[in-house]
Amino acid sequence: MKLEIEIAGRVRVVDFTPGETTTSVDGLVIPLESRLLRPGVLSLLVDGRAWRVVLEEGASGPAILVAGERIPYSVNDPRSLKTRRAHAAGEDGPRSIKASMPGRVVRVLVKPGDAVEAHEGIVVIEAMKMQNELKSPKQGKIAEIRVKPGDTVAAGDVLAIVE
Amino acid sequence: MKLEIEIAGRVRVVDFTPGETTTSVDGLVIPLESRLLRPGVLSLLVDGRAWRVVLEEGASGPAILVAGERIPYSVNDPRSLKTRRAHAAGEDGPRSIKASMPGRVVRVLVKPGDAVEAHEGIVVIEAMKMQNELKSPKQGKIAEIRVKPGDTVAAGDVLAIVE
Amino acid sequence: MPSHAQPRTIKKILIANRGEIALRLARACRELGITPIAVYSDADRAALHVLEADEAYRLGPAPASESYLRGDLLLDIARTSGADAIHPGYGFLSENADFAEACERAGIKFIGPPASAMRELGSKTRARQAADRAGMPRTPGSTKALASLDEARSVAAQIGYPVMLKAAAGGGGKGMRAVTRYEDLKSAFEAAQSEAERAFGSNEVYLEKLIERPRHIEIQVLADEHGNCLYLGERECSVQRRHQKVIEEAPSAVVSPELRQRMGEAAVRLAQSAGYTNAGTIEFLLDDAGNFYFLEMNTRLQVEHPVTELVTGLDLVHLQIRIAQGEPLPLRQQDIELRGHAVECRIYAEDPDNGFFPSPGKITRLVQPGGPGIREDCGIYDGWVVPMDYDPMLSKLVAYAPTREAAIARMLRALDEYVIGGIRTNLAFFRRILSDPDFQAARIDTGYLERLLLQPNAECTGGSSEEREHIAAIAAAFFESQRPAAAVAATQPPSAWKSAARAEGLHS
Amino acid sequence: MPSHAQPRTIKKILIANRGEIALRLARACRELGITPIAVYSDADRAALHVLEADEAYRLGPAPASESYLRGDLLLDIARTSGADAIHPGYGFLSENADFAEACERAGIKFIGPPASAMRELGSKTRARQAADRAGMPRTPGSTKALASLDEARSVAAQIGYPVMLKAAAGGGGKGMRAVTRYEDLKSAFEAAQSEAERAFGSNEVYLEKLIERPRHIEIQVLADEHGNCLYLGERECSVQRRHQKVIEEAPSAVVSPELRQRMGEAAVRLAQSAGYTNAGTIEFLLDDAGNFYFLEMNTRLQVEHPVTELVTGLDLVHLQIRIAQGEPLPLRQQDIELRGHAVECRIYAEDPDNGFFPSPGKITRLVQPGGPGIREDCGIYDGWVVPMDYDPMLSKLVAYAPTREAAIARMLRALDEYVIGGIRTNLAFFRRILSDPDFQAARIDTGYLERLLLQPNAECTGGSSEEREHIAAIAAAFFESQRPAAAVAATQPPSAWKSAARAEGLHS
Repeated sequence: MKLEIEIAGRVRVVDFTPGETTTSVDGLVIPLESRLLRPGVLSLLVDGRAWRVVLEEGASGPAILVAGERIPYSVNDPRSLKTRRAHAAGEDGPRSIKASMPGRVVRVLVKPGDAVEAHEGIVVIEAMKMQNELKSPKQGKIAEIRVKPGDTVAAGDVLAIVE
Repeated sequence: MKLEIEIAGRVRVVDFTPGETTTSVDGLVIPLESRLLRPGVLSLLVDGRAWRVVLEEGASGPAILVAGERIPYSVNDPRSLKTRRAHAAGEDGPRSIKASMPGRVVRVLVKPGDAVEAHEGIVVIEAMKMQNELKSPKQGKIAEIRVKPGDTVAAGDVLAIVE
Repeated sequence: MPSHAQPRTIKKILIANRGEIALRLARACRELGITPIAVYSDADRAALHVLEADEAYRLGPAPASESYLRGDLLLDIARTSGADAIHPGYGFLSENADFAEACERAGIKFIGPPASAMRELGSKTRARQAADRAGMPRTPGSTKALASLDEARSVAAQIGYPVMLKAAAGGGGKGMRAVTRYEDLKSAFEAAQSEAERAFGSNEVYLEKLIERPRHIEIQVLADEHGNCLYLGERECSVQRRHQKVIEEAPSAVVSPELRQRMGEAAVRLAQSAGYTNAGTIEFLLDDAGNFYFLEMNTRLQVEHPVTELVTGLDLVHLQIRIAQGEPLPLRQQDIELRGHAVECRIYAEDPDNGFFPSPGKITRLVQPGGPGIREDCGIYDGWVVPMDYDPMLSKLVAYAPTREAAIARMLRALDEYVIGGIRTNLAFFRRILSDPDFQAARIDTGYLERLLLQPNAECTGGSSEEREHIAAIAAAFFESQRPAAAVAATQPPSAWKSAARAEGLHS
Repeated sequence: MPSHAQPRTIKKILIANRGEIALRLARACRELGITPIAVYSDADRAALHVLEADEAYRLGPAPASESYLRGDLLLDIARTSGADAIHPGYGFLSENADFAEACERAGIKFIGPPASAMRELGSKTRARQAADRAGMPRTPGSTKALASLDEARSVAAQIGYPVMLKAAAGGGGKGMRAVTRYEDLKSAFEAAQSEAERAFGSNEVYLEKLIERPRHIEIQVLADEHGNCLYLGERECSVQRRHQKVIEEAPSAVVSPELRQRMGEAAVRLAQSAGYTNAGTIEFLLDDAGNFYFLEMNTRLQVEHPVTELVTGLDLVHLQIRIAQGEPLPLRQQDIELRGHAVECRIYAEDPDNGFFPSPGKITRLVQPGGPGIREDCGIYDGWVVPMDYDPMLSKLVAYAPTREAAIARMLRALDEYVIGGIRTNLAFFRRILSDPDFQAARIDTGYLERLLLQPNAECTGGSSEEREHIAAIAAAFFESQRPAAAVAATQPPSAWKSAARAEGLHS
């Protein structure tokens, strides 16, 4: 099965078939021995080198934990890659402001209809005695506020929409 | 929900309803706070005392690990208890010889049709460099041998039947 | 303190804390044949310190002000559960003299110093006066709250800039301001006062000479109720971020036996002058000329006590409990010998790649290191949901080895083994610090870490970055190929594959 | 040994072992900046020592004779992977002089003594001759294989009954027979010969005086390739079952500094007389009059080396590797100081309630202890299937504390925290031993454990038996009420409940 894995802005084409003793990355064939230890935890022997990797899935997308590093990735559909990128680059549509971590809403600094600057503070969240001000990703107008002070939010929850 | 739990030959009637803050054992009401930590691992606060218990399920029946001890139990259906006991006590029917632990069959000491004494060796299993001779539970005749040398067996597998 | 010294037997200790320290205290109790009693807030019902307790009682809702800071509830539970003593751990009520007094009034032994010593040494200004009386060097500056801006200006003029404004009731870096010139003093004075008022309910601030590039060196003391007081060597805690310790070690690479003795004896004098008993820590700044200055005293067990335990071979909590029982210290100063080197990393739920923001949540994978020379005082387990209500410390990982170099190498090895999934942690950040040549050469001071953070992050993990990305790509392909939808998709026509990939993998 | 003493730098070490010791060796390599190379049989692909390795190569099928004992395959892998050295661990090829020689021929450093010293001290009869030359006390008896029953009879008559017949190539209690009177000697001699032939391929047996109720005390030595040899104090390993060590500790409760020095110096003499290098252990019996007798030498790292590491503060594997690099020992005898007390429990997959029968299988739950003074050298993880092909040792749990009493209390605390589900282990058995008054008073000898096993098993776990059964009943009710079928059954008419209960709960 050929998959396009995007890591740190670079796409690699990995040809991986479960049970096979080789894989190929960008056409280069590599000896491989894989053993799933439990769901999400994998032992790989790649060309003799041993790696234990852990899959992490969260609100900000999947990532691989390997050798002490957290490496986010995404799987690309080759045919839609260019369009997606073009889309992501656009600043025109409504944008959501998401909680970057779980916490409790302590303040909402704007109200629907307010005009905001890029990087203007919108919502303040507190977790573990620290406060974090979440900012508007662009200049625009607050279309919606979805939280109020005291609410508990999870990472990735949409707090407000700016358009 | 009333359940009859048999432990070490003694039956206790436990009235347990998930979410309730009390339970009763043999009619005695006890304050209880239970929290399932993950499947099979339970934190109990019984009358202020804290216990972490683990459920174990295996070929030899379920057991609870608590405070370093392994306590096998069975759930009784009150209406069939007496009959079951009566049945279990009987020595007449065919009896199976089961592997008490996983291992490899190294020798089969009898063949179908052989007459055997109670406690006569039937099959020798090896695990971790130790050999274990499994013995006939009663005097009788070997009705069936289900394994041969070299076979790998799991705990609880039937190795032979004596009748 | 002869009035305190009646021997008493402690049978049950209520542990007025949570997390790793509550578990560490419970372990000590059990090792001494004492029943530990745990308490918990609603956020902590499934916390490790509750699971490992003998008895456990609910305190109240998640906020600390409604649970772990409720001295009244703690005393109620102590009474009804039959506790003879309360161990406060660190943080929460551990340095609250009123609580210590309330315990004693209730006939429950508070495992710590008497309230009087806590008051004497807990205020930074009063402690500075005590330091003067004990003949202990301190930073030049005021020993009383500054009455006015004018007084601040006159003290600053006398000792010379740069100076440091500090809250008398301070801690954790709050109410602190460095001032390098006259013109900035006014606004800094006002800001420090109002921050102190908000954080501690007292706007008292004082002023001291700012020591340039100091090391943070602290001396552990232990005093019994018979007048004996020992110092157990020093800890170096210079690796700090925003005045919070990140890595601690014992001994310090720069403290000679002679300096250790001078600092230790000064620390003992201060403790004895205030009638101090039980465990305490005297913090010093050490300048690059080898002069030391009294900073403050922590009148409780410290987070970083394990490094002292490893190099002395002692158990400080056992000794705390024995002291609280009225026993004399079982050692003399000449019995205290330091052997080897210990390093501690405070593992936090925080994201170093995102401004060290806290990262509470569910721990979905946990692989903990072990083997020779590794100690972990840990408050988490696989499946535990780290609550958002408290301090983000998950665990203290400590490495011990014959030399500092070997202890650092061992810690790096342990960090490589450690996997915490589901939440972000500072594990990789420690690898960076421990691999840094300046840290390895012990060229550290309290500004070291902030300077390191300004540098680009060099390679410090296993294999090259390219190699890890390569492996991650293969692993990602493995996991994606395992997804039910993708597995189906692989055998389906292109359009189905496309939508499956969208549904499963395309998080952007 | 000046010819061995050229300094060499080791960059890659092939670890010719499995399980906890393979992981322990890999950790040491990584701490020294050396790449560890793991090998595995088909039964061990997912073993912890493979998961934690840098490189890992397949050896062959599960049986040790086709994998871990295949010196040829190990050397092939060492060559192709570029290993400079091989560490054999314990067991498998660790005392195989031919393998050590093959390594040296291949230009790969064998981390252990030279083959000549291994041959000299590996045979029990030759070692007894060496002991005589080194002026070391040994049990009275023969120093050569007995040529005939007549010779056996004459030696026995000379030293007096009871006597012990032993295989010259022996180990693990095989080929051993105690004989208390003349009449039993013939059959015992023949049985010992044939058992020795079967177990070791040599029927050589010798005869020695049987020491009554001896303690097993052993001395750790370390020798470099420059003629320096140190002793690192003793270990007491008297708690044995069927001649297999179960609990080890350091130091021994009955060895005085003076006796330690005499035993240590005798051990060093023996090692030096045979040109020994690297780590080794000289085993002694100690009678109740305080006389010690040479028993045998183990020419490798021992399972129980961690207790020595904890009381000396050293890392034996680091030192082994440094010795193998040709470095001189970085210590002198006067630098070796014992501090505190360490106890080790060998956690086995075996069922103490069922004749200690092995219990391989899948580990379904794992809660490991931690905190102050606890070290675990472990080869298992949650979800690992313990193979049936090897030794049942899962882990070594070690407790360290200032005193023997505190170390025992700490170990009991750690055992209470330990949960291994899915397979049977000897965890509860350790609680029984460590709670026994004779063990606590150090009234132990090599027959102690067999005597303890003849006594009824008293209460030694948390709470009373009745209380634990009570809790188990409640827990069982909880889990049964969670089963989908039972949950449905609870709201169903009686007949349905009946059949559901049958299907779900009635294992008999």
